[in-house]
Amino acid sequence: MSFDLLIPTQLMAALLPDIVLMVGAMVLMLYAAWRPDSVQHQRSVGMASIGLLVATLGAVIYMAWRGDTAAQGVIAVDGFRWSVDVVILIAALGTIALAIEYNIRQGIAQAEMHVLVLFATAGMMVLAAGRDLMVIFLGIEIMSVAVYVLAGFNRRSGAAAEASLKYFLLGAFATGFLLYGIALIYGATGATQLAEIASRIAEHRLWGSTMLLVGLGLLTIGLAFKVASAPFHMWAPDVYDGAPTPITAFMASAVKAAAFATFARIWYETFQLLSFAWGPVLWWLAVLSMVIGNVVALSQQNIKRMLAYSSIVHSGYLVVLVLANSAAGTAAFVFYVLAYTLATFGAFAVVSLMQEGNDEPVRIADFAGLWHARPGLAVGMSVYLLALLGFPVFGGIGFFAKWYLVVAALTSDINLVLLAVIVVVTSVISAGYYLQVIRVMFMQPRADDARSVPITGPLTKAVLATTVAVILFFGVFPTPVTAWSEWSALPRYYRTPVGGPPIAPGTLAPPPAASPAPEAN
Amino acid sequence: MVAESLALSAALFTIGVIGVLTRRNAIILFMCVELMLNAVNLSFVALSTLYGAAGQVFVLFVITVAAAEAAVGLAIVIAIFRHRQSVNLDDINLLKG
Amino acid sequence: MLTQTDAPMTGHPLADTVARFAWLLPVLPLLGFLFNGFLSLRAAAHPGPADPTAASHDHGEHGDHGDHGAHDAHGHDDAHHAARHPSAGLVSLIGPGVLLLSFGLALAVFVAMRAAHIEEAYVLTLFQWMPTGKLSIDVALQLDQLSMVMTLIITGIGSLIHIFSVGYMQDDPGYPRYFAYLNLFVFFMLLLVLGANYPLMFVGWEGVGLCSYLLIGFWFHEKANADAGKKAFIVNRIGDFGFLVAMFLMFANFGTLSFAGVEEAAGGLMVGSLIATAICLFLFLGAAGKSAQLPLYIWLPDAMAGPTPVSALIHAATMVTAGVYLVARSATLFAVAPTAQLTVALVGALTAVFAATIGLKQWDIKKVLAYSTVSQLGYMFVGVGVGAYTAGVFHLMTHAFFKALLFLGSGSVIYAMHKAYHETHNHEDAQDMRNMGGLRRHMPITFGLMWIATLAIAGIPVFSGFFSKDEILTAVFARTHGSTLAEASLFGIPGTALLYAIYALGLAAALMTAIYMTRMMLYTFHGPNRTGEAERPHLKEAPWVMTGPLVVLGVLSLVGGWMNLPLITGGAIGPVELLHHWLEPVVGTGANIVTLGETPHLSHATEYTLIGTAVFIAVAGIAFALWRLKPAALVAAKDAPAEQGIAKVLHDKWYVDEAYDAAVVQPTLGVSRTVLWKGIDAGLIDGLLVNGSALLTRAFGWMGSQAQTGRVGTYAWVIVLGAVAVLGAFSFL
Amino acid sequence: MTAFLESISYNGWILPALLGLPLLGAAVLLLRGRAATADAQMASDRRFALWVFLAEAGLSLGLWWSVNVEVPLWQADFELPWIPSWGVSFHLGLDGIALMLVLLTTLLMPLAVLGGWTSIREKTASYYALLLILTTGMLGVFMALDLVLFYVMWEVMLIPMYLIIGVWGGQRRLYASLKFFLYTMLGSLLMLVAIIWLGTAAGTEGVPNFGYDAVLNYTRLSDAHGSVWLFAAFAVAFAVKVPMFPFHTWLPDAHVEAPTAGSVILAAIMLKMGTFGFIRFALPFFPAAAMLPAVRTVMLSLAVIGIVYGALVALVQPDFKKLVAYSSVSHLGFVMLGIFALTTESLQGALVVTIAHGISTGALFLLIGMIYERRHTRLVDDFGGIAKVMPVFSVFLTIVALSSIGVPGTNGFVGEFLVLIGSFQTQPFYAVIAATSVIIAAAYLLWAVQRIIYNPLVKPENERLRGHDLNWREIGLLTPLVVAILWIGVYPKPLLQKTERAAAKLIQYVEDVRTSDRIGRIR
Repeated sequence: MSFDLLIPTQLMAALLPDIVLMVGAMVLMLYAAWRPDSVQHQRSVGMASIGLLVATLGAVIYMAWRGDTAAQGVIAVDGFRWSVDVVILIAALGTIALAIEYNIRQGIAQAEMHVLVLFATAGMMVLAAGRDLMVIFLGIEIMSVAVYVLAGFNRRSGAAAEASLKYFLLGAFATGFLLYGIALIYGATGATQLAEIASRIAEHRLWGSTMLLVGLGLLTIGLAFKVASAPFHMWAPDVYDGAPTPITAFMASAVKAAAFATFARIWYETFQLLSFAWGPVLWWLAVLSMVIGNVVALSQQNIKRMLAYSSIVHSGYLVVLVLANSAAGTAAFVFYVLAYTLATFGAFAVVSLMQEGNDEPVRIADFAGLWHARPGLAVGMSVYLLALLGFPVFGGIGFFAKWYLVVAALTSDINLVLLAVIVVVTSVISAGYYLQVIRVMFMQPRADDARSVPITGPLTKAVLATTVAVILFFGVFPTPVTAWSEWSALPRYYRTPVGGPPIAPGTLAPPPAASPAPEAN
Repeated sequence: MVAESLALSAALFTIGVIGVLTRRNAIILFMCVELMLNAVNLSFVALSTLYGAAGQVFVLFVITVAAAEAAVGLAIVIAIFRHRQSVNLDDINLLKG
Repeated sequence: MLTQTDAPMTGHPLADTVARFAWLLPVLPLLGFLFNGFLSLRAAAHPGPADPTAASHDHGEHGDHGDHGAHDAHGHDDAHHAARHPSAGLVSLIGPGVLLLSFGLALAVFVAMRAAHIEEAYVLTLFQWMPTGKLSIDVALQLDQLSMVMTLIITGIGSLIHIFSVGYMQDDPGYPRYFAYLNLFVFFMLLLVLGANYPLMFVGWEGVGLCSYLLIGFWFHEKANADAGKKAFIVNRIGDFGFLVAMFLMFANFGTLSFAGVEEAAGGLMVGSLIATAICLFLFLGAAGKSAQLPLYIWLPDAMAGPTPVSALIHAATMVTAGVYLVARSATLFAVAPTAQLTVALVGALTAVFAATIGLKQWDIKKVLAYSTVSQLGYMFVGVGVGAYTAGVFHLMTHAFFKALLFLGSGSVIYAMHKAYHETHNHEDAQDMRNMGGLRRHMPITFGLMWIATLAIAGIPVFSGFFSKDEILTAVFARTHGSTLAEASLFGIPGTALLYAIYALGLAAALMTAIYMTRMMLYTFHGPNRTGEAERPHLKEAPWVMTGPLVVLGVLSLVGGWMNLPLITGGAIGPVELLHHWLEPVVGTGANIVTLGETPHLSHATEYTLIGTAVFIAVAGIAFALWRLKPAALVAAKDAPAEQGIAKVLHDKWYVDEAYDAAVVQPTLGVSRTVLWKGIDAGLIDGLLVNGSALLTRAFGWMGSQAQTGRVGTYAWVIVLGAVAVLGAFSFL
Repeated sequence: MTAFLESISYNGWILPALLGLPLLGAAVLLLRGRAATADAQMASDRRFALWVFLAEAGLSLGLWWSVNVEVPLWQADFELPWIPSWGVSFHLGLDGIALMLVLLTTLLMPLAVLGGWTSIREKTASYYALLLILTTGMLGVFMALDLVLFYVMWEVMLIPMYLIIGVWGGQRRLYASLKFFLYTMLGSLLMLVAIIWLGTAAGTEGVPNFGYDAVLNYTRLSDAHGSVWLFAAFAVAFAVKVPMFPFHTWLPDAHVEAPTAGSVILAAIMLKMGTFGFIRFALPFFPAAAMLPAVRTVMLSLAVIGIVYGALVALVQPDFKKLVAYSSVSHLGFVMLGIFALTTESLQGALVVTIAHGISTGALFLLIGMIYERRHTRLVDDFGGIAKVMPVFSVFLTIVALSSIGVPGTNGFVGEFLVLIGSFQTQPFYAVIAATSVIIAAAYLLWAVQRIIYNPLVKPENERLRGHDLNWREIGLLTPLVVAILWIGVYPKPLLQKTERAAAKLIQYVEDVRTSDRIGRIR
């Protein structure tokens, strides 16, 4: 059916999974506070959270299966939303699964951690759905406030507290930019709904409006901060480093996916006509993220920081998809974030196993000879790293993710050939540090005084096994994922009708036909 | 009137940004951020004279969010104070590189 | 393709004769090689108490403390403690046996060919070798008068040398290996002369080079020997490069590489054709490499490091003459390229003189013969160079006789010397003539036979060398007028003048030849014996298995000239110009082009004068040597003073090796090492570009890492700066 | 034979079977139970791996008869849909050229396994499993008729080789393996962009088509200047693999550090993927671009520089393995010269060199491995007089070195001769310069061989080699190689016939496109 979102009941119905999750999370919060902190309680809340997430996932799949649509409104009812929801929920499931055992190992007894993850997830789902700047703002804040806390959840850890503080201060700072951007866009167009803004821009030929452009710029800055794209990335390594490892995984995957989802949706639905303005900016954001992330990652000794920089690189890749601004781009986006989430999760799961105290960094050197001690873990870690690298077969689905990304870049109306080349060239640098880990694991002996890796718990084991299996399976038979991501591409009808600004010379004008000769933007 | 309000809003926002850049105390920094948010609120209110109630609704949302942030933020500051006995941001650089 | 692919050539007069089995000619030695090689390896792989490798090990040590340069016949060091090789008997049967069979077959084919009077070559196509695109190369054997002559020389002299080796090498621990190599050499040599196209000839060409490499380095435990082998191979490869390019040119211009095809195509070219000149010059580069001509002769003297019979077979009688064969084989092609011919003749003449000067001052008996060989090869090139192909081939043949005799004779001498030194555990150089002297009393047969050969090479009438050498000189003189050569020019010098110069050089070389050969004989066989009291009783004539072949060669050296008596003898002492008529179908066309279609004509008076001059020169040389050289005054090598002045320059071979080393070898190695490897490879590409970019990336990474200060203030600043940039971009784009 | 193969519809299943069998073997190796002791484990692993490789080789032999090279269609064609919406299919097929390379791979692998029979002692199951996976990757490259499949296979080879060098390699294995990986990856990623560009452009109605024939059909009309960048992207990927000067510096390091089997595979098979790539992709896809005078000059110059440069640098290498590595640079330069000289003879010669180099250099690396196992050094100057103590080894070394030098009667000569004589028709200048390497080749190899097996036997370490001459396993694994060396040298006709049609077709195709004046779609 097609929802009419102006009717409250239908709006509620369209928000079914979100409501399931939020109500469940509130109930669980009460339950969590009900009993004194204990390992047992922490585990049971965690298991309940997993149950809730599975239920939510069921609801999402149910909604997706129904294939509902909606007229224009504050939220979207489309495949893109459901797909992003699925990715986010998978990430949340993984986070809690890892966290339950991680908390036990680290002596964290507070059960609220899981509930906070649920709240953050709820915020993300709102983000995935939002088609109104107001809703999007709310989604961001619901998500962020929960994650601020999660980052510092390990109260015994000074690093965690520092991470939390940095994230909070800078996040709030960036929120200021984001919000001001929204205000100016609202000022220029008089609307907050994405479709409305788009049609007003086209109708009133607003592409020359300074207010709109500055607003758009501020919005870009705010979102770029949330997705940790250079040069607004600097918080990420510190926060990822200090936060409890499962939460780092959560931030690197779900937070990023949600923020990017709304980034992509806003740009695709609303600001297509302004590509002359944001094109070069996003182009440079992408390039800077890839270059800075890769180059700095190369000099990292701490694996969490290395993965943090690597996530900055992936932000750069995903910016390429936002920049591609096409249906194929959004489909590739879904594919990419799924692959990226699985790989990141796996990698952090292994790191979380290697971790002793929270303030004790896990160094790449600690992986030396892991193959001899724990061959399974080493092989799994290699799969994740190769997936992040985008290597075929051994990196499974990661290869097709990168493949899809390049396809989207090359088929975009905007000439992104050079950017595609930069993507692949910088990924050679990334091979340098991903392989560094593989190399110490396989090619160096295990040190005599190396810390013993704890026995993998059943939940972590499940996370590891599932991610490896999925990565590898879809790396050989990607058709289900491609079909799914194509299904979840933002539909064409969201695009603004033809008619646009004159193309200024020197901007990213869509060429008549793609040219193999790469030209500078 | 709208234009003046917007200008004032921009000025306040800038002051907030400058505050963030120059101050080193976590609490003051956070206050500067609050100033930025409220500057934006001013814009919304001013603009709502042009476009109707949506802007004012937005302001209410922002105030709520800011309150939540304040609660969380102060808790975080307390947590860091427990560890470092300081809220000077220059002392807080355990994580770097 | 041309004739060669029309496989069986059924219509040919030779088709139904024994020539059908001509493929056995090379295959027999190949079988011998396989068999001997297997025996050699089997013995090596099953070390037992009578382990030949263990014995050879002692032998190696034995050789190491000797400090007297290249030893020949080292194998005899082991005579007293190493029993003969376990399979020596079988090897002695197979090694020479296959050669004798091959020789018998060659004789049968020769008889058949004589009977058939063929005008056209008989091509025996075995299978297609490299058929692709326009290229079609067959493995095919070509039987004609020229290849027949060569085959007879190779198998005939080869057989004699194989037999000689049975005695000479009998105690060597590498006995089967030696015969394996020797058989393999004959296989390749036969392939060289029997191949029906240039690529197949090239197979033989490189193959003999390979065997030469293996045999020079036969006693590889001494670095000098192994070095000499390597040097021979590499210098030969320079020539092979020329051969290759010549083939490329042929294929590019004629579309074929078969002898028949190239000859046909060459016949259609104008005299002076640029293509033909280029091809011929490149071919000659190949020939100069293989036949040790200037400037590539340097490997041949060093090649004397091999066993002496090898020097006789490969480095005197057969392989080194392959270049001459190549030119004769390409007669028509050369005939249309007079400039190239002049080059060939001039290089030949210069080599003849140059090598002869060095030969004057060598003390090592084999070195004298080696330079003599280079010099005589120069003669042959003069012959084929001026288009007197028959004369060149004739000299090739007589030279094979007398030079093989000289080498084997010297082998006999060395054998005796070595045995004597061995008995007394003396480590003097068995090849240094200063250590010999008066050997005529101890080995009279060798002495007599070697004098025959000496007179032959010096060009004393009646002996074989006289006829062939004289024919070459006469031919040069005859072509100074009324030939394509006379009309052509080289570097602006008219052909006539050049030919006169070549003639003069030829005479000079002849004079020096007579001198150094007489010198060698005097120092070796005449005067007092300088070996020492202890050794003298042990000096003995070699066994019959060795002297037997010498006798046969002595006879051939004596009467070999009868195979091509000059016209001027008028049949008084035998049928004239036998070889000339025999080779006519093969080289006649080419020869005729050079002489403008006429038989070169000299008046009888001129001819007699020429003969007289040559004879006078030869006699004068011998007389001069007898007059000036005093064997009695010579002192043994260890007491001999160092040479001075020009003698030293000659003894040190004009310092050509040193010059090459300084000008070519060291610069190549130096540039390769310092510039290419250390500079470009390790420095520029790997160091600067590969590792440098990696280092640079890491440096940037480190800088980026430093920028990440951990302070919120820094991060806020970066955000604001980024924001300013973004807003700037949005406002001004 | 052909009839029998038809009766079991051999062509229908052979290619996927050849790809699948090693994977199956690898899975079994990794998953089956461990033996009690490391020695038992090693013995059982290597025996199992050898059987799998032998089965693979046996299975592949039928291709010699079943592939009809005279038909201008893909042989043993096998196609399954893979990612239909992206226009990607699992499409395998052979022509004469690919046939030879597939057979080279399958036949050489058992020998490579035997070469490392005793030297690989740790983690044997993983080692052999990686070798098996590597085999699938290599075969896949030669069989793939879909660009995506090709690319996947191309990259798949990297990881096993990276690990083989890095885990079982020599002293500087870490550096060498990383260098190998990064070099190759940098090259191939540019090709990835080009492949995606081509596939999307060749598609119809929004669905890309990565099929080889579809892309070929699309690019046939490409304009020279427009497609030159695409050509460059492919060319760099292949040039790194070949390796052409100046992209060659990974090779010496990789060769030196890799274990014997790794070196053999690298030299004999993996380098050939680069030249195969030029023949199968770069040249037919972008004939106009490849034939631009500037482009062709660059390619020919680099080929010839590689020939001479590789030979000269090989001349001064103290390490025998490194010497052989540089000689590979030189030999592969011949292949490139043969390809870009663009005559049937030269291309055929290039293919013969491809095979010949695989056999000869493979054998050289095996020999180096054998002596290294006994003596634990590869420095040429550490040897001397080995012929005294290891005569059988010396005989093999001599024969193989001679074939590498290109002495007539061996495989090396046939290839180089055809390349040179073919190239001379169109590119006399380059051919003559290349021909000078016959001199240098003789110098560096003979010199090295001399210093190893000849010269006085003075070092006591070498003296102790007495009685440790090659054993029957080693003789047995070298003998087929020597037989192949001589067989191809004396009777290369069957080989030439297999590739003649494909080579002539390629030349004709490129010539046709070059001489036609059509303006292309790629501008």
